[in-house]
Amino acid sequence: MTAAPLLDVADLRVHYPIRRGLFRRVVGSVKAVDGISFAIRPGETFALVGESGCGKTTTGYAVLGLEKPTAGRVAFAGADFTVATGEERRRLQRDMQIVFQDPYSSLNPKLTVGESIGEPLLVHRVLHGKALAERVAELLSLVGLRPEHATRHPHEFSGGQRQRLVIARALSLRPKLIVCDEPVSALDVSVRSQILNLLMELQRELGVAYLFISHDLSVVRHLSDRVGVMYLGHIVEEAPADRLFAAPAHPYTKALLSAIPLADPVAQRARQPIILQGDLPSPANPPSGCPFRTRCPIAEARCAAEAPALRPIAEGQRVACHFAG
Amino acid sequence: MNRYLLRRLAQSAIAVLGTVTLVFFIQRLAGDPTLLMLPEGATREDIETLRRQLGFDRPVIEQYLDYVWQLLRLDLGQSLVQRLAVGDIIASRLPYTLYLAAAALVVALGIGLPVGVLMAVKRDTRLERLLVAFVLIGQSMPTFWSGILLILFFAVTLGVMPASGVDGFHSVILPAIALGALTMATFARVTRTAVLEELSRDYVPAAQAKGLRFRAVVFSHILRNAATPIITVSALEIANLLAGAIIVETVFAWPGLGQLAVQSIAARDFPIVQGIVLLGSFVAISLNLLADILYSVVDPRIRLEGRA
Amino acid sequence: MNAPLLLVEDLSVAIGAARVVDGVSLSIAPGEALALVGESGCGKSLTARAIMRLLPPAARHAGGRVTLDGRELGALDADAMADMRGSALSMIFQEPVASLDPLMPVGRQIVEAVLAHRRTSRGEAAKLALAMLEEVGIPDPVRRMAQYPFELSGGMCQRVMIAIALICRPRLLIADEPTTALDVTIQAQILALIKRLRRETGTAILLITHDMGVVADMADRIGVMYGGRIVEQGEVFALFRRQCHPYTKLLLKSLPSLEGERRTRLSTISGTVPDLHSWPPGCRFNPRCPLAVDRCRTDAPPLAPAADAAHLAACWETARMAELDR
Amino acid sequence: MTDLAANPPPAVPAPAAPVRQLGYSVRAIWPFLVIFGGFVLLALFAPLIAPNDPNSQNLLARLRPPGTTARGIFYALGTDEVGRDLLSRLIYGARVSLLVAFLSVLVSTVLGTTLGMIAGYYRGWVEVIIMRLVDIVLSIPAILLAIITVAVLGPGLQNLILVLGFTRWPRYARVAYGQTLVVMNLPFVRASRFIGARTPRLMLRHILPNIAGAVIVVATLEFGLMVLFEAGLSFLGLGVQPPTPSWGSILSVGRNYMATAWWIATFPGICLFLLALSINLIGDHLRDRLDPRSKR
Repeated sequence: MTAAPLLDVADLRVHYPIRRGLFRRVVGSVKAVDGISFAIRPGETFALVGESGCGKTTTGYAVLGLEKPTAGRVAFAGADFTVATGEERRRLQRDMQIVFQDPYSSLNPKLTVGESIGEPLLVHRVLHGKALAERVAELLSLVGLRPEHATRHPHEFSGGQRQRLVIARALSLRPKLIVCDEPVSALDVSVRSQILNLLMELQRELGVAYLFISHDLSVVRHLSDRVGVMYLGHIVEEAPADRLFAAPAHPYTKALLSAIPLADPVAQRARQPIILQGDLPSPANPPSGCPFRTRCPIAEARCAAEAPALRPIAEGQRVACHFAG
Repeated sequence: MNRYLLRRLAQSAIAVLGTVTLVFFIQRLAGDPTLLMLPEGATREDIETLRRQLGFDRPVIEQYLDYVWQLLRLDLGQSLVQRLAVGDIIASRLPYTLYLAAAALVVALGIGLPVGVLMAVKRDTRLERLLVAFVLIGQSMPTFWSGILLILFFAVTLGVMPASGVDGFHSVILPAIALGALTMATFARVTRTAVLEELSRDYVPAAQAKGLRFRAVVFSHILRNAATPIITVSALEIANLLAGAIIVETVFAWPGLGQLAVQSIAARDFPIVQGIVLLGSFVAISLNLLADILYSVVDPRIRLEGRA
Repeated sequence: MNAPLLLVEDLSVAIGAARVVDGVSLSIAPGEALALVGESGCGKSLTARAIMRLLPPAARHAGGRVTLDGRELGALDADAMADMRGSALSMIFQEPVASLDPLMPVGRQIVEAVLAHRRTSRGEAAKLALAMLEEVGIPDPVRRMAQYPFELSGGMCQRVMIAIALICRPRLLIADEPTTALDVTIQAQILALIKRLRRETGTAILLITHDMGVVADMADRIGVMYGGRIVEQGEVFALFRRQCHPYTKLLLKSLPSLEGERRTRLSTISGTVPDLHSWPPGCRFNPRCPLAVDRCRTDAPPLAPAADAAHLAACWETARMAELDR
Repeated sequence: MTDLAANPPPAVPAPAAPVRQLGYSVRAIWPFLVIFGGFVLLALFAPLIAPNDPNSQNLLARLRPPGTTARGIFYALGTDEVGRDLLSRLIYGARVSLLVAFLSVLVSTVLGTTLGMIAGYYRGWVEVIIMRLVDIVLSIPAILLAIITVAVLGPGLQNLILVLGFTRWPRYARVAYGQTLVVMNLPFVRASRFIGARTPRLMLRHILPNIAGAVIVVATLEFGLMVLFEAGLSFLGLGVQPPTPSWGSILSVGRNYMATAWWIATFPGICLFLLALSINLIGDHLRDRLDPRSKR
């Protein structure tokens, strides 16, 4: 597993200006993503987990170029994506795709699903006419739908089926990386596992890498190779999935894991959950030093003064806490 | 005074300037306005003289700046026919129009709001269907026709109301009904939509769940929340009332601005027409601003911008 | 077992021609926590709303009785029912921010709940409200009282909702997905709060949720709903140990967990939840059920004792449950 | 562990809601479709349907009541002050009414939708300029704007259409703009932009079809309003010029004969009312079915 990374994100920052007053003066900024670094190898699943507002989705969009980074570098397949323009950008974008959370608004209701799935091929002038129709049929079977579905409209499909269609569209250009933004959280529990299985199978067959964005730790644990835990625009811990769930090192990761109720009353009631006090601070006005210190059960004076760096504490595990390891 | 209102104030100023500019250039759509001001059959020399007199031979930009400067001094120019200041002529007619519009507003609000609330609250009942029909009729009646019908029935047939002119309180009733009908229909529809929208919000069952009766929920929560869209529409509608007065005043021989406008168009007394249009737009813009101020009073999310 | 606090018998709710809640029966003893669990569209929320007699306009009561503390709620007139709400039974909702009137300071919204049931002065009511805000763990309650919902976080708003619901000490609290809209760490706070208040006040709880973890954490008994019906009901430990309906069993098996093997194929339930207007005849789960036989496609199975007298399931093929383990 | 709605899906305009809206009583709309269709047919085939020449005067048969026969001509709805056949004038009047309404709505729909879409698509200074212009034009009461423009350009059919068309576009622009903003933020448009789809494709394939419903609703309601506007301006003498028959100008003349010849003002009034009513009802119906915002 020492292949060159497919995606290399270095010190990425996305700040939104806060404007006030008659002349929309910039009076501050929301630090949605504030200096994060990670890498994804070909064919790997890297997950970003965290609560709402932690910046995981913004990170995903910035990686794809849908959101303009304030600072930092996103290298994709060796090329600096943040500075790429014109044809080069289009070429790089062909190898990346996205699957959104809400399957209901991810497909144009006025187009047939065949037109939607074939759109990337048409736009990039890869295929047209009969060859296009054949490829669409092939993609439909790949995601477990029937080729004759191509002529139907999205409203004839259920949420789970629509998410399959969205995945088919994402696969049409044979991308190397797919950013999955909460791909199953809008789905019914009983169809969720179907989509997760499909994502895992496609990875095995096609060797595609995933940047998997989710707030659902059990899903993340099940299908990712490595996990980055985000809090207030920072990655506070990064580790191989089995390591992270077996031996979490950051107090936030520990609290997050213990906050999830287990679907087993015996085990659940034997647990002593760590309950964090208070709400998430606003990313417009983050605390000094360690972002987690205001809710951290083990915070000390040092945490307010000094922001902990992400440092390795074990094989592949990096933690941003003064007291970990 | 918060930033929101400052911004709105600036926007209103821009809108006024924009309106003035628009009116200025509309007048030049047909070449230059001297042609509009002279009676048909004027000679070439007459035209040239007037052009020079009024400064229409100068560059357009110069004329425009002059025009704006003149308006800034609240000078609307002189009537071509009566040789009086346009401002004075308008001022003498304005009270009649305001009187009529106010009466029509009473009709429109007094009927429109309760009807709208009832339509929403009594949804899918026979009463609602009845009220819907009533509102649709109000909305589809051309003002001038309903005016004529009202005169025919109450003045000519029954003889209980004056057919035209201003003569005591009685005389405003029929024109106010004719003028207010369309606005009433609009208020009723907007109120219905707003109340229905609020009825579908999560706080309604939640308020009922704490033990409030439905009536109490309507009065203490829904109406206040529904007020914002109604306020916004009110501004537009009051402005439209003033404009609608043009037709109603003609039908009822009501000596207000509307009648003046129609007479002035016929007499090609362009400065007066222009004065009325500018006044109407200024009133409309001011009403919009007023609505936004009210809006921010009602809604804490705007009032407290930046506190959260 | 002593007399139930809440007794729901054969409750049905219809939207148009579709019976979206179809003959639901359940009971809750004083102080007990019953969880109704199921996926979206299974009718669990409508069941709760029907008990409160607060159905949305499109839905209507289509049969059945609800009795609270011996009084039949359906027999009350609208005003008497309004008096029951908030004092005998109350409810909290899924979207805490949207459930508060955006134009009214939260303090006044709590005061309103007090004044709906008690003849007391505004000042007295405000004192009660303040005390209640403290009880639900809101820091700086005096300042919070004057704030508007948009100035509070989702977790804070849910605490306010809980304060409103419990201020008149109802005997039953209906909690409709109370933590679904909240983040995990906030969910943990709210669940802990509800557990604490339940211990202190002895309020019975009807918990509506789709989250098996929340159920395992909170409930004494569980009713599993599918297609508008309760398909399985039982005591929480027994039901998690052994499921007597294929839907419950497959659902639990399909959940990825925080233990066990990773990156394996998850077990699935084939097909999708049908549209509520096109439920199949017979057992409503039959098109997706691996155990379905002909009888399942024609006759709806009744909710009957399965593993023991207290563990009910609505399935003809309960005896073949072991086949699902292969 | 499983939070269905921790990140609730955004409010989506176009895709069908999972629960169909029920309990909505479908009002009988067809009688009004028939009325509207009837007027359209009258307008289209006026020369074939009208029993007489609408402009031929018969001074010996002035102000005859409905149902008279004079000099061998049957006047079903009577005659006007110069002895023209009222029925024929009303039939030709439908032509004027619908033509003005249709063309002015067409002009303002195309103009407003295009500008609104452009403002919502490009944002930035384009958006500021277009939407400020919309605010300005909207702040002048429409009738006043029409009056001053007609006063400058002179009355007449063509000017009337242009004036109404160019003064009403901001309504469409506002709706098109608002809807474009919503659609632009939907995942399917973002996905399409992301794969590199270019402007024409995004506008025509993705945005326009999804905002069309809302625009059509505005157009229908405006259509009814334009019928009334045309009649109103003609009533004031600012619209279609004599002898071309317009319901508004017929009414205006008939007003003077109210006591002696009630039919002249009555019949055009009924026509206007019926046409406006049927259009308004059809508009309401369409809005309930098409407009995402009226969902409840």
